[in-house]
Amino acid sequence: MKLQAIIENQPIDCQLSLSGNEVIFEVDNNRQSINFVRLTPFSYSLIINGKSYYVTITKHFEGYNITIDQNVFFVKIKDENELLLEKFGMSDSVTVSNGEVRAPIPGLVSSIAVVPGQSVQKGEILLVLEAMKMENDIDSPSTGCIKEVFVSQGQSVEKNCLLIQLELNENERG
Amino acid sequence: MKLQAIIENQPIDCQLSLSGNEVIFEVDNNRQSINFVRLTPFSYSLIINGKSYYVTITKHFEGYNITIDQNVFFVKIKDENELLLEKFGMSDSVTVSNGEVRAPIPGLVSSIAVVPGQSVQKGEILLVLEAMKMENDIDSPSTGCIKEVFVSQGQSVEKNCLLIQLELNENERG
Amino acid sequence: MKKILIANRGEIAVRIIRTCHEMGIQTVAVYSDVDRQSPHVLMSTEAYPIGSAPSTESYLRIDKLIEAAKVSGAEGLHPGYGFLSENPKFAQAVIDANLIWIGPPVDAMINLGDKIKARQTAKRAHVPVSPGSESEITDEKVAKKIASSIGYPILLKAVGGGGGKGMRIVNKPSELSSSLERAMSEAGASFSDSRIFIEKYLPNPRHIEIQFMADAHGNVAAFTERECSVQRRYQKLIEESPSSFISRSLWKKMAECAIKIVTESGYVGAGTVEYLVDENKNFYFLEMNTRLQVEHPVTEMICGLDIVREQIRVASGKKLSLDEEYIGHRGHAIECRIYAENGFDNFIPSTGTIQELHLPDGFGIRFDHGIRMGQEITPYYDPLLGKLVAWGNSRKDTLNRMKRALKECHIVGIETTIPFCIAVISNRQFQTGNYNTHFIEKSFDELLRFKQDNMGIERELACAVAGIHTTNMKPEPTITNRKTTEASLWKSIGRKEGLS
Amino acid sequence: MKKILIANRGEIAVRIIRTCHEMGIQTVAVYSDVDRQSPHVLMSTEAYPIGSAPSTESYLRIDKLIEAAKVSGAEGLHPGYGFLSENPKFAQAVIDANLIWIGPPVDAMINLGDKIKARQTAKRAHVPVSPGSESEITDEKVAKKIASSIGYPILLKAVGGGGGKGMRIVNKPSELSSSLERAMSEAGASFSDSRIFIEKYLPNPRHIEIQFMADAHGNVAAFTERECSVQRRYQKLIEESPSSFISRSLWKKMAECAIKIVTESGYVGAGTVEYLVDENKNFYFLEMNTRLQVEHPVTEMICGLDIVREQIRVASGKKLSLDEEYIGHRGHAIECRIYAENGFDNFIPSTGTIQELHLPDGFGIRFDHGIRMGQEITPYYDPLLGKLVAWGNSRKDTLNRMKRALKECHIVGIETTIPFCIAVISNRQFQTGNYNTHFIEKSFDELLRFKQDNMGIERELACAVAGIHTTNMKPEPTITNRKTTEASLWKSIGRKEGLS
Repeated sequence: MKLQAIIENQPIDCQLSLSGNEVIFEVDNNRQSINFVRLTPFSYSLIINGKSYYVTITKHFEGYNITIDQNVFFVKIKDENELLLEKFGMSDSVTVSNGEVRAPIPGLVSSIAVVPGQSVQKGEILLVLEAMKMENDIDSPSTGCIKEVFVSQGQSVEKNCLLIQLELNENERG
Repeated sequence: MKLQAIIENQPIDCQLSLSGNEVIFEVDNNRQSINFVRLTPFSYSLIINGKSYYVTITKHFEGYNITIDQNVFFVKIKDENELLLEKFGMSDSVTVSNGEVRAPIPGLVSSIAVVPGQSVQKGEILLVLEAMKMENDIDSPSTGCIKEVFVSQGQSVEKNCLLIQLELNENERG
Repeated sequence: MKKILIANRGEIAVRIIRTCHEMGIQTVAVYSDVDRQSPHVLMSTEAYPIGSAPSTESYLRIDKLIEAAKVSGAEGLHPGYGFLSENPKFAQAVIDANLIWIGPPVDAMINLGDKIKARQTAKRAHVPVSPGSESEITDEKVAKKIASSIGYPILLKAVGGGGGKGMRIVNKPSELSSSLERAMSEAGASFSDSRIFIEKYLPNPRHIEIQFMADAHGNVAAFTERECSVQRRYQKLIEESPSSFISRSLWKKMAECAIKIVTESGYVGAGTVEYLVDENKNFYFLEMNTRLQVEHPVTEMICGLDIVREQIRVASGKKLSLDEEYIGHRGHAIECRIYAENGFDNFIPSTGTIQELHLPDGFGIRFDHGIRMGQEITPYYDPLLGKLVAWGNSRKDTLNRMKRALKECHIVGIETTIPFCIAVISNRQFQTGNYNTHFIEKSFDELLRFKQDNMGIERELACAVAGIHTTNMKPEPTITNRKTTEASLWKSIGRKEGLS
Repeated sequence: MKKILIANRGEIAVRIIRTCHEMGIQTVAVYSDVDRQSPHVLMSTEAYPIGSAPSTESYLRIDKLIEAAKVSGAEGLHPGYGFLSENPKFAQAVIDANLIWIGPPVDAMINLGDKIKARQTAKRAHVPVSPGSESEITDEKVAKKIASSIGYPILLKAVGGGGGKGMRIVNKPSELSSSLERAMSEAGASFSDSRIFIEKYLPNPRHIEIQFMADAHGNVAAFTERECSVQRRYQKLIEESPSSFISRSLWKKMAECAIKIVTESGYVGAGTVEYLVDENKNFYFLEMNTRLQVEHPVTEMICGLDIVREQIRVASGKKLSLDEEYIGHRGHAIECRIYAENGFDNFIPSTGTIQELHLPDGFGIRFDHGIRMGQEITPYYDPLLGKLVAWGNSRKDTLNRMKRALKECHIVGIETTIPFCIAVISNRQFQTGNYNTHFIEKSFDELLRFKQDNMGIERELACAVAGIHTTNMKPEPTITNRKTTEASLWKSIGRKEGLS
């Protein structure tokens, strides 16, 4: 099976053929035979040419956080179908800078520095998010104008919650 | 809900009414309010009048092994339907001594001391089961005659595997 | 005492519960709504709810804590660290409720917990103190004046508490106003006390501290120093004892000063005198922690004594079980704080569920933690998951052991400071023992490079695992097959649950 | 050495891997089919399959072990304990394959591992030995003759190994024949050596042993004694050091005898001289263990030394890192062996899956184990899951700490010796320190009563939990509802896996 792994934003084309607990894994004509077992829903044991690896895997956004020897890798996988769709320009993976300011961490909105209609410079503080007793500045990602503020002071927000919508200057659109 | 708990072979009639994470548990007109949460598939936390209990539970035969403060209890539960069936004499819980000799532990049959047709006394060695490097004598549960031997020397057996069928003397039948 | 309430949560509540149980003392845990399933609740003899998740609604509520103590019939109360542990009003409320306060006398807390009064006490005891404000900063003008008199850069610090909260370094006059505002706000949120004072900023100091124990019978014991210079955001990350920088004679002087402060303040219980030591080995009183410290296990490992046990004994009026004033050590110990933070991404907090947990063990390893598999790490509290402590005969042995243990520790589902701590322990500069409080910022690039250099073959392996996982996990494409999968999943659940 | 193969499994393989990694040495694990997912495989740098589950097909296969060492490029081999660790043929094969054998010289293994030769060696070294046969028992007649000359009861023991395997007590002549047959069969299965010898059975002995280390440069160090009298089926269950029964002067004599045997036999490496001590404090050489022992952590905890590290150093030709001949101790240590056995039901082995695992930790606690959540405990090998070790300043503190830790340890899904160990630690007789090798059999009723007395309110609670669990888990009664349940289960699985 052909797959594309996107590891830390870098695509790697690879080929995988599974049979039982053995998999032939091929990248750039470099073939490796891997003996693997799934230990639990979140961990695998791999043995490759005698070398033993304990690997943990958890879902993270649209991909996985994979930990090997305490190094964490973020990997997304595209299978043959997805690669085909992409070839025909039907991919949905293009991200646009759309002026949304989202919470990078869960926390409590401890103060808001802007009001709708206000112009802001890139890097200017928009609000302060308190998490685990530390105050974290949320800065404006670009120059523009505050279109809407979706949260209020004292509100708890989840990670990725939409905080503020910016109206971007024309040349700031991605 | 009415239930019968059979704990270490002793039946206890109890009444349970659940609502959310609270349960009213009643035995012999003694009512207790229990706050409970299921921590994992195999463990609960209970708080009763402020006392905190960490409880683990695993399936064991037709009941559960329940561990509280390192004490293990074997509990079977019969619900209202089962109790009703039992009332009408339709219970299947009666056990009979039927001359079956089963493996009390998984292991390796290291030697067999009897052959079909042979008469045995209660307590006489039937075979030796080796488990975890120790040899364990399997003795005859009653006086009788060997009807059939289902295993051979060197064979690995699972727990509860039928090893030998005895023909019981008339007065030995349960 | 037969029963003690622990007014805390997380690893420190678990740590205190352990000692209580070893002493045959029953424990009372308290919990906020989100902590119902936390280990301190599960391990305690008793547990009482005290409110909703925000600590102002639960762990900082003096009334609810006292009520829980009363309802449970607890005789004593241990505050742990953080939360209300350094709050004299809380101590007084505990005493007024006829409970034994497992901490120093209220007077000593007032005089030493308040950072300004502590500096005054230190001065009276003839202990060296760095230049700074003699009283709290009431307005910006005063701040500007003091700052310019002692010279920039200066440090703004909270009067009411430590741990880097409410602390800001100010490099030039123009930064003073906003920094002061932010510091006051943070201090207020953390300690219910927004007062700030100013201290001279020392350029390359090492953070060295002396743990001591004093009983009500006039006995004091000071322990071998702890080095706590590996810090980020003024919060300690790695501590060790002894320090490679401190000779036995310098330790003796610092320990003597600590004992002078104890005598001057009439202190009873466990406490720590924190010093900054400059490159010429001059030491300055920094502050006093009138409570158990996070890093106390480092001292326990090398001196073989349970500090929490001594606290409880002293609070019960007993004498210290130590008969010397200056306590030596055996071997070396080091502690890595395992936070739910990504050390390589600005120590950003990480929340989520602990999906799996494999903890290190073996000779010379201790892991004081307050987590369990399946636990939700919420953003409400301090992100300290646990403290990994290693002991060895030499510093080198201890570092090697720590590295082994860090690699053995798998906390799956959230990011932790484990990879960062491995980078520090493997760092040559750190290994020489020659480092100061700027170590992390100055060596950051090197630490990051170490991490990246170790990501060779593993990149491809990660791709392989993601590929295997996706392929194995994928539900079958057609509806018909999907039904089968559902059925078999139901079965496998049943099997797991022991139903089938 | 840069790479070491560990010819073992379970907790001891994990234990050795840890020290190797701390020393910067890569490790090679070997595994049978059923051990593919075992912790020693997951933790090791490398891992190679060596055959099917029965140890005769894997862990006892000298050819496969040597082959794995060759393929991996290992320079040394550590045998652990059990399996081939005391087999001189294996040691010779390792040496012949140009690998470093991390164990004593082959000659010493032959002269001391063989129990009869060991008794002769002890006699030559003027160490007291109990009456018994001077050579192996070839037939029943000879046995009968020797037995009646030294007087019943006598003990039949395997020449080739220890651990209670192949051991039988014979009370009267009529029992001799069948006991001899059974002992020979067990000995053959366990050690590939069915030879048996006879020893006088001492009535109320204590089992005391001296751990020592010897290097190739003529340095020997003997450690404080270990007391191992808490045994079931001649297998140790609880060990402690120091012993309440042994004075320092008696220890010195026993240690001197151990060193005499070392000198007499030209021993190099780690070893243990086991003694039986009678009520009048006479001690008799019992046997010599020419390998690392299960209970070695007890000594490590009180002397602060990593014995496996010393083994590796000595095997590399280095000197001991100890410079004294008689090694003292600090505090007290105790070890509880956690077996997959029900101690209250004749120590019947328990197999199954470890569904959940919560391990004890904190100051003074060490748990050397080789298990993980999800692991299948099979009947193929020794049922030792791990060894819980507690350290404290006094014996009393140590027992309290051990009890706390035992209660904290949750190994869900199989039965273990934890409840039994709690009963022993809580037993008054045991707490006085006045016990001998018959402690378990003599105190069994008392231990059982302790367990039952602690089952008060918990009986009802167990019923409540079973009721809650049954009610909560029950699939909905009608088909329609069941479908919904299936769908939501699918969803929850998806959520668990991070799919939805």
